[in-house]
Amino acid sequence: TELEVTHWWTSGGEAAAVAEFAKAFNATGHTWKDGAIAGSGGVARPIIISRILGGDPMHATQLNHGRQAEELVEAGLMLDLTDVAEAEGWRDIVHPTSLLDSCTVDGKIYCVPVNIHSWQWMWLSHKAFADAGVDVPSNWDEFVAAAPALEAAGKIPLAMGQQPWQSSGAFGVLTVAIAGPDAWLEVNANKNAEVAAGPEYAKVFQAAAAARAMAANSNVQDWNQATNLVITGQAGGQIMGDWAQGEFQVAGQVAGVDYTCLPGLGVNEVISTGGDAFYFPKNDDPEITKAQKELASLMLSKEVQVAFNLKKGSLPVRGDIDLSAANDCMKKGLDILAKGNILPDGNQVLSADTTGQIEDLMVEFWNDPSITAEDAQARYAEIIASAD
Amino acid sequence: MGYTSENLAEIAIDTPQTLAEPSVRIKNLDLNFGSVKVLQNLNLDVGKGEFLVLLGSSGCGKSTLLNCIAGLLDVSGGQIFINGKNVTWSEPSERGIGMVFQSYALYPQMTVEGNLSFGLKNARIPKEEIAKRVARAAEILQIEPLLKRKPSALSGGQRQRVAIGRALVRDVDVFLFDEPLSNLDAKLRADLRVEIKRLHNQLDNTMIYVTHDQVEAMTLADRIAIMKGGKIQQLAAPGEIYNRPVNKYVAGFIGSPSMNFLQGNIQTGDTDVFLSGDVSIPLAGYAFDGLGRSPGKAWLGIRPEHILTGAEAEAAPFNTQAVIEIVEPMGSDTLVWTQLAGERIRIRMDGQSDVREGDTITIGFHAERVSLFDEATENRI
Amino acid sequence: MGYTSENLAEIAIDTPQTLAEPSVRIKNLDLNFGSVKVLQNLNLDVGKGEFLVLLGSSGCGKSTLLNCIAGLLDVSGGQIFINGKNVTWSEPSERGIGMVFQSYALYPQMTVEGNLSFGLKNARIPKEEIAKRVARAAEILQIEPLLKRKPSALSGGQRQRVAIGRALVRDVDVFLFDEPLSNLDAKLRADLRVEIKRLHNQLDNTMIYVTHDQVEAMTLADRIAIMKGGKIQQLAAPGEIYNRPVNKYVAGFIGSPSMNFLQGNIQTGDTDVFLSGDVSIPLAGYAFDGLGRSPGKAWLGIRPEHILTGAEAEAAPFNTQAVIEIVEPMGSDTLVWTQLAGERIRIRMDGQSDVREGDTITIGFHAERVSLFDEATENRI
Amino acid sequence: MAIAEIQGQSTEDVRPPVRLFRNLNAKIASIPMIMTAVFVFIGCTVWTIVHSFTKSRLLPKLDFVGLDQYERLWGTRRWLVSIENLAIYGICSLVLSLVIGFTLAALLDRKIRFENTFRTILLYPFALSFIVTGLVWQWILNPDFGIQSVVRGWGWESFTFDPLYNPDIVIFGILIAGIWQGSGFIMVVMLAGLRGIDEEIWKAARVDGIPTWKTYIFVVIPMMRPVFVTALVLITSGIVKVYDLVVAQTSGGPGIASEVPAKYVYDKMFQAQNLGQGFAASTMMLLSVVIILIPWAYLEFGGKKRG
Amino acid sequence: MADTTAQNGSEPWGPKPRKRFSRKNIMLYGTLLMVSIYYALPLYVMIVTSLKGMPEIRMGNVFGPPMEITFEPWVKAWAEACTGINCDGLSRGFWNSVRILVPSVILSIAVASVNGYALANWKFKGADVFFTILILGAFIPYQVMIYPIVILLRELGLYGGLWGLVLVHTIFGMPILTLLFRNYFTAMPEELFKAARVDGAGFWGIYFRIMLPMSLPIFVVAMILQVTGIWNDFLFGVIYTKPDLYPMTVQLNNIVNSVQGVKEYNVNMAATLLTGLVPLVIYFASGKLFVRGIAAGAVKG
Ligand SMILES: Nc1ncnc2c1ncn2[C@@H]1O[C@H](COP(=O)(O)OP(=O)(O)OP(=O)(O)O)[C@@H](O)[C@H]1O
Ligand SMILES: Nc1ncnc2c1ncn2[C@@H]1O[C@H](COP(=O)(O)OP(=O)(O)OP(=O)(O)O)[C@@H](O)[C@H]1O
Ligand SMILES: [Mg+2]
Ligand SMILES: [Mg+2]
Repeated sequence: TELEVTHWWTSGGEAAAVAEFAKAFNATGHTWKDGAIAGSGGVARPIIISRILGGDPMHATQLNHGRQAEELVEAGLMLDLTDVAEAEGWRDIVHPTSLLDSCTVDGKIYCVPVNIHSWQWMWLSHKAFADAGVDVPSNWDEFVAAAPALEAAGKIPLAMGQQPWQSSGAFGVLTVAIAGPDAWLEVNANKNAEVAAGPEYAKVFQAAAAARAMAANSNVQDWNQATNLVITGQAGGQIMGDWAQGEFQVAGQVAGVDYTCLPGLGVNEVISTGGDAFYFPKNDDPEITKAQKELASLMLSKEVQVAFNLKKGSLPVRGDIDLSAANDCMKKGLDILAKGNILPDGNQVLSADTTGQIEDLMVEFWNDPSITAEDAQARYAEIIASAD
Repeated sequence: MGYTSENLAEIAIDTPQTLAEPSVRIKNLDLNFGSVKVLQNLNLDVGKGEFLVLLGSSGCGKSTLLNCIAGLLDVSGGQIFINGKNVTWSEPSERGIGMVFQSYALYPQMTVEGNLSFGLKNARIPKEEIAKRVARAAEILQIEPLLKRKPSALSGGQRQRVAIGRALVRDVDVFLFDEPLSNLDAKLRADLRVEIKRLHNQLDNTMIYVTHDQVEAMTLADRIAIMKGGKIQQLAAPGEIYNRPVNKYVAGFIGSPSMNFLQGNIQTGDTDVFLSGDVSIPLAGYAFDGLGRSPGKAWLGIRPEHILTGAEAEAAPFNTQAVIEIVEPMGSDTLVWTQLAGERIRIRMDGQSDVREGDTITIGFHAERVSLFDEATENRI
Repeated sequence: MGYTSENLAEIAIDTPQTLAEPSVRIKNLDLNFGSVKVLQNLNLDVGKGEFLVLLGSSGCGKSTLLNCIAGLLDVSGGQIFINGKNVTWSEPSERGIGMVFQSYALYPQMTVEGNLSFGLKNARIPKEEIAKRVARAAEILQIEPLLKRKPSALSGGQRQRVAIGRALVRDVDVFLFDEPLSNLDAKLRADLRVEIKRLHNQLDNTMIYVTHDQVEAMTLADRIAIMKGGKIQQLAAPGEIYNRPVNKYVAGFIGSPSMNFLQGNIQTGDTDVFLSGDVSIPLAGYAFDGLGRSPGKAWLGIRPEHILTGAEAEAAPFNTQAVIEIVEPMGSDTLVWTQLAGERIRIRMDGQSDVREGDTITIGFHAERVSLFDEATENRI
Repeated sequence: MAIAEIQGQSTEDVRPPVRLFRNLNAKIASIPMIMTAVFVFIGCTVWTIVHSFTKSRLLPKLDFVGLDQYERLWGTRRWLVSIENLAIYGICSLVLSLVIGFTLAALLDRKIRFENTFRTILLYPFALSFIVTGLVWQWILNPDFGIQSVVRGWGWESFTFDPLYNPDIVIFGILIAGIWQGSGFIMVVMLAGLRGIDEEIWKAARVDGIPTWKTYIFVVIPMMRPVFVTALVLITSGIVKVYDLVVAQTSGGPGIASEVPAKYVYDKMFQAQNLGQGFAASTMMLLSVVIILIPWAYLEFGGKKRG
Repeated sequence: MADTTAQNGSEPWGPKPRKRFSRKNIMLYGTLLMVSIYYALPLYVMIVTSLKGMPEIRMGNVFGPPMEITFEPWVKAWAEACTGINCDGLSRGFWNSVRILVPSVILSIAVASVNGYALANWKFKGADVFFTILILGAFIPYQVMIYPIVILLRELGLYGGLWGLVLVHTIFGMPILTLLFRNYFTAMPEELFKAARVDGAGFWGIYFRIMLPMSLPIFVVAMILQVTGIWNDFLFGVIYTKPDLYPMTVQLNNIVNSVQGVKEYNVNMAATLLTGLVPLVIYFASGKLFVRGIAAGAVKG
């Protein structure tokens, strides 16, 4: 049976990772029909929704799991995978289990998590610090302290791209590091506006304001241009998810020698467990439904997980596999995962609308020094208060 | 030279006055563009084989009337009959008419042959028949050598002939011409005018011909309809219109240079006279319209070519002395401007006359040649 | 009626023949468009205050010549002087010329006043001066009430006057007109023609006027230049051109309806005669050009209006009988077609003549009124 | 002799045919247009307006919430900034496109050599998709490796040119690329219009001694009104929909300094999964377009008869 | 007659001498050259970048010519770049694009030209109202119409296929194209239309036999507009069709718009240039007709 699969993994590594899925699936006698669309959810979502509304959906599609897909599930448009999950004991093998929780609506499982990406990283350029004559910092506070030296040496202390998701992502990282996971959970999961307006968050906003000042001269748009500033030593560091690692690799840099990665900014070594998941729109054809379920189980199988995540550079969703081939930073992440210092990803707890509003605020805040930390916090608290 | 009303009547006699079954009959025609009433309650009968010219100044509704007859405009009221059939709502192609346009309107991408046969092909006429008709039209119009050319490779006159040919091949009863010659230069115009006349003699179709060129109207028409503001002012044979215009508008419109007018009073008595300033013109011999010879304010009109000079003037019932103000030699004629009763008037003299500005000459005319119009209604008296 | 060569000379006498200091002098002018030679070695002097008309069929180079004088086209060779100054390379605005175009070329979004004053404002002439000149021009042209209107709200004649006014306010020495009346209808054209003539009398400027309308040319011109294929065929006073055309082209071009031509032979002897078919026309009284009265093949031309009929014909040195083929009544005149020596010829008769197709009439003419042209060169003999 | 007498009423009285069937073919041929106008444009508009009163999120749903979406819309700073940007961008782009388009057309109209080459160069941006050309502009305008750095490299150390990175002028940075892409087409439209101007007007102006630039401004431009109208429709419809340009260059940044309404609509609908909000925003856009255009459209297309 | 004495050497004679480098010319060509630089600069950057290797691009001089010219990016963009698991570059979607382009261009122009013709020559009551609505439609941001049109297409049973997409292109091209055609046909001599009616040609007869052959220029203009628009369209192509039919721009987007991972700018540039080639070729091929056609379409407003 032929299954059409939509996803937005189109760059080199990503495509290679998808190819692993396809290879495994094709090996079962089915056919993987690739429908890759680059761009983030903004491009893919109207396509996916249109296909579903048009009554001619694809057979499987990548989506950020969590709140985003909820409505589709509620509208009864997605295939229920509970039987597969129970038969294969997903609850036991998926680690952290929170990943599966975000696939669950009313006790039923609707998606397959395939990997873990985490935002909680900071990347530091050894060259930049060497040029400035300071040691490479080992946590956020040291980094802040080293900033004037970097600036004096003509460096940009903190590289930042201009895309909205970068701004709000960096803020999220700062929150977890400075306010701590508990406060973060309280605000994001429980929508507690008081905490959001409280003193812990005030510190976060102060830190963000400081970061804003450090990033003031970072005149790049794309995240990888910002990463490039770090790679070339023009900037001291960058707050960016684990995917940044690929850039260092392509540039031939070695972790620990040319650059350093700090999970959780070196303050709170916690990583959020965002990631990707696949959904399976309902289909009338029982053949296809059968194939869809096969694909679902295949995606979680050990071999596919290993093959896929090694190519993708992300962490597997199963705790029971061995990734000895992983590099330095990845191993750090695995360690933290193993310790259970994990948080759900923002996408899993906040609706897309709220995320959008926070993005808007963050973008504004990062780019407009006239917005004080207090103002921003007040507006942030408002958004949290009205979030659903 | 004496002019009598008899020979005037003779000129008019050509006209087919027997309209037992008119070729085109227009009944109470109204046409509005939105709120603008262009034609109002217009009635017109055109006889079989008649050559009718619609003449009028720009914007008077000539083209509009023609378009209504052709079915290119939807009438707002009234009816149109062609050969006794009510065609008010028929398609243009079903009316049995052919039309020739001012701008030729040839299909630029087709050859002359294509242009001629387009209408026939549309009517699904067999090939041989088409070929025959095209050949005949080409022969009549002497455009055989041009059949394979495109319109852009033709001169103005040749294009016009093709345009006529397009109507010709369709074997229609009624030809409509909308200022077919006005884009051409004077010489060509004269030549084609003769050709159209010849064609009419040869073909016997009804022709309705719009122009604002008087010479065309006078030379071609069996009857002329003079239009103004969407109404027909006078419908009559050319001679009649020239000699006995029904109102001052028609009188001034027809004739070039146009008629001279004097304002004054008619005094009836033993001999009727027209008084204007210090001039008194005897009206003996003037053919009054009906009984309307009452005294009152009036206009007297006299054509420049009817004002006599020299010995002829001295022999005329009315004559006076006048000083020449301007002399316009025109080759075959000379136009002379002078004053009569305080009005500036024009006189057409022979082209070889030896007159100079400042000369004093004798001018005069016969009462039969003048026209009188009521001052208020401007209608002929 | 007798015609002598004396009074012909008199007609021509108006012309300022004294060209001591011509207003416009054109020397050896060449103009090529790429490889097309439009004007070739053209020489022309126009006197101060003269009204010169350039007449010729379409495409003969009239507009091109005018544009060269105006400086709107760069000449390919030769020189142009205006008031003695060599302006060959000057800008149009520096030449002291004003130009009036066929399409008026009014600035559509400006009022009449704006149109008149735009050029002056541009020349930084003081405000009061501008106002004065505009007022004067408006007065001369009688367009005072229109000053605040836009061109779109004017009639054709009014627009034309504004176009003239635009040249007028600039106080130029030379006016150039490029077919200024050809977009207008016949009546308006006649009126404006008179107005331009009046203006010329009043202003005393040199005027060069392009047209292909003969009536305009004849009535307006002090001298007419007949052009053909970029060359001047004849440059003379209107009477001269009408009566003594230098070649067959000019003869046929001037006059409407145009001259009748008979092909034949000149036989010299005791009395010179022209033989054509079975017709022999005595040439006694014909003013030969120079000594060229040798026998040989030739064309004889006679104007339709110079062919006499009836009693006058019988009195003429040459007369014969002819059968009328077509009668074209034109109101003031009647055109009659008949045959002479196997050629179809036209005769212009009085509009009131009582003739019918098929009638036999006597026609005749005086030898003074004919023109003879060599068959080979087509030049006047 | 007066008007010919009319006797003998004709017996047949042909009634005018039913209105609907007159011009039937034209009506049939216009069906696609009518369907598009009614079902697509009006239909979609109504659908959108109705849904703007709901709290549709990912999927369109009919849970009405009154004017909530509008209240939120007008309480959102990003929307306000977008509107302001659109106004600035719109006016500048309109004026500049017309001015540049016209000026270039006028230059090309001066009977120059290589006209074809110049025209193609000016037109080519129109052919290239903006996804990448936006990136190129981003580079060129980047202070660190674009024009600024080049000029500084030449020795002007104080030279500053960073339109895309300065929130105060970012919209003008976008304008630079917007003009680059769109003005070539406007230029071609204008050029064509110029070729339609009566040659004699030019001659008259030359005889009057009016300098060329003045002739353009006072005589030619006013005569080209219809061309400007066509250009106006082309430009404004482009302005209202401007989206790619911003996304490709700044994604609305820095901050929200270069946000535009179409992007707001798009982001709300597909990124934030708040269809209702996106619909409310687009309804507002539509409303303003309609307010500006209806009277004009009536004058331009409805009121005037063919002549 | 005037005597033509020998020409005085110093006097102006013959053609006015033209300075090749007059101030006016320098201004004119100078301005055009400057402007051309503004227009051509991005093209230059794109070409230069597409010929560089990634390491050279990382060094950051966007204006510098390539130190080492490589055609690798072009090859990659055309034949090797991956879209998901299919690594055959732009070549994959090329034929799809052509398949979409040809019927879309033909249908949209056919429909719009007939509309314009009906509006110009066969006015019926209410036509102007529909036309006004249509023109207003040109101003609706099309994101808004995505879902309703999905529903519409679903109801028509066209969703997901080529014809659905063709229909969408036809609908979105209609306002501007109809405006263009209407103005063009209005400017054509009305008498020609009347003559054809008298000759018995009907609505379609006149359209095909008279109007069509005379309006080739405006058809070329419309074609250029539509080819550019449809060829570069991404959103509709991807929303209203399935992967089998995805146009080339989907590959372009995939090459260019990958959010994560390495951005290969040189390949991006090469891909864009390759994609733009088809419209560019059409511009070059029809430059002259383009101008003439627009004149007639635009001049009458
Ligand atoms: N489509 C139209 N809408 C409104 N008014 C019109 C229209 N067509 C013509 N008219 C008006 O109708 C009147 C008659 O026009 P028509 O074309 O019949 O004049 P005409 O006698 O043929 O003039 P011309 O000699 O200039 O051709 C004019 O006043 C004109 O303004
Ligand atoms: N720009 C041009 N390029 C080439 N040939 C031209 C150009 N302008 C005019 N001509 C040719 O030059 C000749 C003279 O043209 P011109 O306009 O002077 O004629 P004209 O006597 O004014 O005619 P008309 O009475 O039609 O106005 C014509 O044969 C014409 O074809
Ligand atoms: Mg008319
Ligand atoms: Mg001319």
